[in-house]
Amino acid sequence: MKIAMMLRDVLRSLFRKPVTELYPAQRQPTPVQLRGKLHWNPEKCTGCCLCIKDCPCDALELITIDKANKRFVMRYDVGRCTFCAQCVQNCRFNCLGMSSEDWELAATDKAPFTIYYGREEDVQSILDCFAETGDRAEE
Amino acid sequence: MNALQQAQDMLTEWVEAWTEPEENRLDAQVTPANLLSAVKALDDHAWGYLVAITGLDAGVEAGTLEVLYHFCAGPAVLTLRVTIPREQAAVPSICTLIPYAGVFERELAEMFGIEVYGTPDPSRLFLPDDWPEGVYPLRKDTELD
Amino acid sequence: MLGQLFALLIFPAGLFVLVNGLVYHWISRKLVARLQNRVGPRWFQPVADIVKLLANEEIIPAGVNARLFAALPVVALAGALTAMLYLPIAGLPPLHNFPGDLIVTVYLLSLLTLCTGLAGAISKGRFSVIGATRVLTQLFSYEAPFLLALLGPAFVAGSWQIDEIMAHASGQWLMLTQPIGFIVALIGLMGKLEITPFDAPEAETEIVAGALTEYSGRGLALFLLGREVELVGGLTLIAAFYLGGLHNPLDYVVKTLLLLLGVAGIQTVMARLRIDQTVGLWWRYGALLALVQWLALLVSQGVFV
Amino acid sequence: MPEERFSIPIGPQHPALKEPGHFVFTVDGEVVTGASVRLGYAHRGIEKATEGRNWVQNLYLLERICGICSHIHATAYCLGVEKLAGVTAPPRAQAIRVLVAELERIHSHLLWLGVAAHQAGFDTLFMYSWRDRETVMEMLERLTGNRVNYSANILGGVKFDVTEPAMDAIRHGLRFLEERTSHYVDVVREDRLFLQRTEGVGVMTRAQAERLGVTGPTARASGVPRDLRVDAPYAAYGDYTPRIVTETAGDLKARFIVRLNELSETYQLIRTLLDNLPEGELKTRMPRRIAAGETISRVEAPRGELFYFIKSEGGEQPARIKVRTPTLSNMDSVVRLAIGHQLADMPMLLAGIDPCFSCNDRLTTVQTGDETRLWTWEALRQYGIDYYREKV
Repeated sequence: MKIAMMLRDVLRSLFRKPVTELYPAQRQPTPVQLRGKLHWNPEKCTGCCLCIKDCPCDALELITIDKANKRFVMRYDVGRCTFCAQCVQNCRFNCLGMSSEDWELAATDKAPFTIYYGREEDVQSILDCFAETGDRAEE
Repeated sequence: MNALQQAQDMLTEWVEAWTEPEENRLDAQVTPANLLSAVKALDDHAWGYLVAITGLDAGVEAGTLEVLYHFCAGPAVLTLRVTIPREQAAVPSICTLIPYAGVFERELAEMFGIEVYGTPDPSRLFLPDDWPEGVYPLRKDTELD
Repeated sequence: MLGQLFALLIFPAGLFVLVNGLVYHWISRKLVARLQNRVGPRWFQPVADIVKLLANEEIIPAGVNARLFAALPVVALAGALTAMLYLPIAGLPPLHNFPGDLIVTVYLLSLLTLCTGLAGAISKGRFSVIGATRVLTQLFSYEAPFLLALLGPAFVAGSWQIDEIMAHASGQWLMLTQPIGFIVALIGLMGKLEITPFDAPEAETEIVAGALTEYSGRGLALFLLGREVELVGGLTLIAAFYLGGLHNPLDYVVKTLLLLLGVAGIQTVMARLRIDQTVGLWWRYGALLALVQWLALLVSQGVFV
Repeated sequence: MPEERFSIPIGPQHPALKEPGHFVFTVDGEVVTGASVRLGYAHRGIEKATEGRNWVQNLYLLERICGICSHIHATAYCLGVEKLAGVTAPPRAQAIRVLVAELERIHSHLLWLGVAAHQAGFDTLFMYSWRDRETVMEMLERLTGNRVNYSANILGGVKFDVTEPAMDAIRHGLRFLEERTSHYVDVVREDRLFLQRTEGVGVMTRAQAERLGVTGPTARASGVPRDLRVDAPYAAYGDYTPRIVTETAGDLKARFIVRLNELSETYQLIRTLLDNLPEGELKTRMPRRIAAGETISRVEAPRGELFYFIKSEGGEQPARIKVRTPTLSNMDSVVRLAIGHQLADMPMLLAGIDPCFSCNDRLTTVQTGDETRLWTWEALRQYGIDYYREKV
C-alpha cells in the first residue's frame, strides 16, 4: 500500500521555478511554421481566384481594378479567417504567405480586421471609391 | 471463410439484393419487414457490432428515404439498406436486439423525420426543445440558413 | 469600554484576524500553487475577491426565509471572531480566559460549520441541500476525534483553560510526545476547513459550491471571511498546544506558517474522498487513533503520578 | 401518492462538465437510482452544412467538429474522399498523418488524465499532467504551426514536411513524456487514496461492454480487443502497428491504466516511425469533382472508433456526410452504469468515457420557418440590453 505518491514531484517543485508562462509579460518565441496573419503579394497574382474558391470561411475577396494589367486589390477579413492556410496551398504563384511574427490580432473594434492588400495607389483608389459610394460593395 | 461471406450465408433468407461497393464492404438490401429478422440473425451469430445508423435522402423526386445500418467486424463492413417512402417514413426499432441503438435511432428520427416504432425513448436528443414539429434538418428539401 | 471595543473590532479579534486570515489564505494558495509547479495568485487576490463579492449584487433565492438567510453568515463570522478572544493570537496571551474556555472555543469554531449547513438546508437549491447534508455529516465525523485530540494536551496540563494548557506545553513540544494526537488535530482542522481530501461538501465537480451555492455578494463574502478566521484560529490552537506554545509574534508567525505548509503539503498529495469514505475514515481510524493516544496518556500519567 | 424523487441536474452549465451536456440523475440520499441524458447544446449543424460547401472547404469544417481530436476527423475525411476519387496520398504523407495522429493521441490522453483527476478532486495530478501535456503541444506547434486544429491534412496529402531538427525535438520530448507517463501509471495503479475513487467504480464486464456498444479505450479497459489501427489499418498503420492494450477489470482504474499504457505504445510507434520515415512527395493532385459513389472511412480516434460515411453524386460538393463519433456510442453506457453508484462517482464515471460533446453535437442550425416560436439573435440581444437597462 502506497499513499501520497505525488509527494516527490510536489517537494521538488517547492525548490523549482514555476513553469507558468507569464504571457504577455514574457513571450515565448514562435515557431516558423506558425500560421499568423495572411500576407498577399500583388506582384505575381494573376487573378485566378483559386484561393477564394476554397476558403472555408469567406475571408478573402479579390477586387479587380484592371484585369488586363493585373491590377487587383485583396480584401482580407482577419476576423473571419481560420488560419488554415488552404489559400497558401492553392496559390500556384506563391503570392500568399502566413506570418509567424504577426499573430496577436485581437482588437477592440472591427476596423483593424479588414485589411486591404495591393499596390498603394490601387488600394487608395478602392478606398476612395468606397468612400464615394458609401458602402463596401464590389467594384 | 471471410466475415462478409459468413454474413451473406446468415442473411440469404432476408436479403433481396447484394452489392459489393468496395473492398471489405457488402451492402444488403432489406425490406423494413425483414429488418428485425436480419439483425436478429447477425445478433444470434454474434457477427460484428452495430457501428452507426445513417439516414439518406434520395430527394423529393425519388420520393424515398434510406436507412443504413452499418455493422462492422474487424475491417469488414456490412450495411443493411432499408428503403422507405418519404410519405410514410417508418422503420422498426432494433433496440430489443441491440440496446445501444437507442441514441442512433433518436438521432435518425429527429433529423430525418423517420418514425422508429418501438424505440424505448423517442424524446429529442440533439434538437432544441423549441424546434418546430415537422421540420427535419437533414432532409434535402429542408432549407436552413 | 473603549479598550474592549478595540479588542473586539481591531485587535486581536476583528480587523487584525481578518487581515491575518486573508494573508494566510493567500499564503496557502501560493504554497499549493508552488507545490503544483504553478505561479499562483498575486498577494492581493484574496482581498480583491472579498472586495468584489462585497460589491456584488446579493441575490436571495425565492421562497427562502430572507432574515435567516442574511443572518447566518453574520452569526458564522461573529462566532469565529469571538473564538479569537480566547486564543493567543499573534503570540500574545489571550484576552479573556476562564476555566473551560477550550470547550467554548472549539464550539464557537464549529458554529461556522453549523451555519454553513443550515444555510444550505434553507436555500432550497438541490446542490445546497446535498451540500448541507454533507457538511453536517462531515461535522459529526471529525468533530469528536478533533476534540479528543485537543483534550490530550489539556489532560496533560490538568486544565481546560487555553492559556494554562499553553503554559504547561511551553518548553516541551507535545507533537513529539503525542504524535498521534497532533496528526489527528491537524487533519481534523483540514476537515473543519473543508480542505482536500475533505472537500466533498463543496466538491465543485459534483455539487457546484455545496451548501453555499445559492449565496452571493455579502453573504458569501462573510462566510469566506469566517473560514479564513477559522484557519487562523485553528492553526493558533494547534501551534499553541502541540508546537511548544506561542510566546511572541515571531514565534507565532513561524509556527503557524510551518503548520500551514504541512496542511498545503497534505492537501496537494491527496484526492478528494467521497463523503462515505470520509465518515469511514474518521470513525474507523480517526476516532480510534485519538482513543489510542488517550489510552497511552492515561497509562503514562498513571505511571508518573 | 407517487414516490417523491430528488433529481440532480448536471449540466448544461455545471462545473463538472466543462462542455454542455445535460444529465439528470435521480438520487436516493447519495445513491443514484436513475439517469437520463439530453445532448445538443453545442449543435452547429455541421452535417447539413457540409452539403453546401465544396470538398476542400469541408475539410476545415469537419476538422472543427472537435478541438481535441481535430486531426483525426480531417484524416478520416481525407482518406474517405481520396478513396472515392481513386487517389492515394504518397507514403510520406500517410506517415506524417500517422505521426500527427499519434501526437494528438498523446495530447488527448494527457488532457483526459488531468480532467479525470480533477473530477476526483486530485488537482495535483491534474496540474502535473497538463504541465507535461505542454510538451506535446509544443511539438505539435513546432511541426504544424498550431497547438490545436493543426490543419495538417489537405486532400491528397499533407501540408508540411518533418525536418531533422523537428524529429530530434520530438525524440527529446518523448523521453521526458515516457518517464512521466510511467510515473503516472504507478500513481494510478498504486496510490491508495486515489484508488479509493477508481477501483471497482463503474465496472463494466466484457459482455456488458459488447452489449452497450462502447468503443475505444473504454472498451479496451473491459477486455474488448478492438482497435482499428490494428483491425483495419488505414493511412500508414499497415507499416507501423501498435500493440492493442487491454485490461480486464473494466473499472475506472482499468480505464486509467489502458489510456496511460496506450501512451507508452504510442511513444514506441512514433519512434519507429521517425526512424523509418519514407522519402517522397507530400501530396498528389486531387480532382475538384469527386466521382459519384459512397464510401465508409473508419479510423481510431483517441476516444474510440470514428466512423465517416461519405456520399458523392459526382459534383464539387458532397451529397451526404455522416459522422458517428465515439462519444455517442459510449454515452449510453454512462446512463446505464450510473444506477447504483454514489452521486460523487458520477463526474468520474462520465469522465471515464472521455466524453467530447462538441464531437457529439454537430447536427443542427437554429433557424426555421416558424419565426414565432424562436427568438432571433437580434431580439435576444435586445432583450438582454433592455433587461439590464431596467435593472440599473
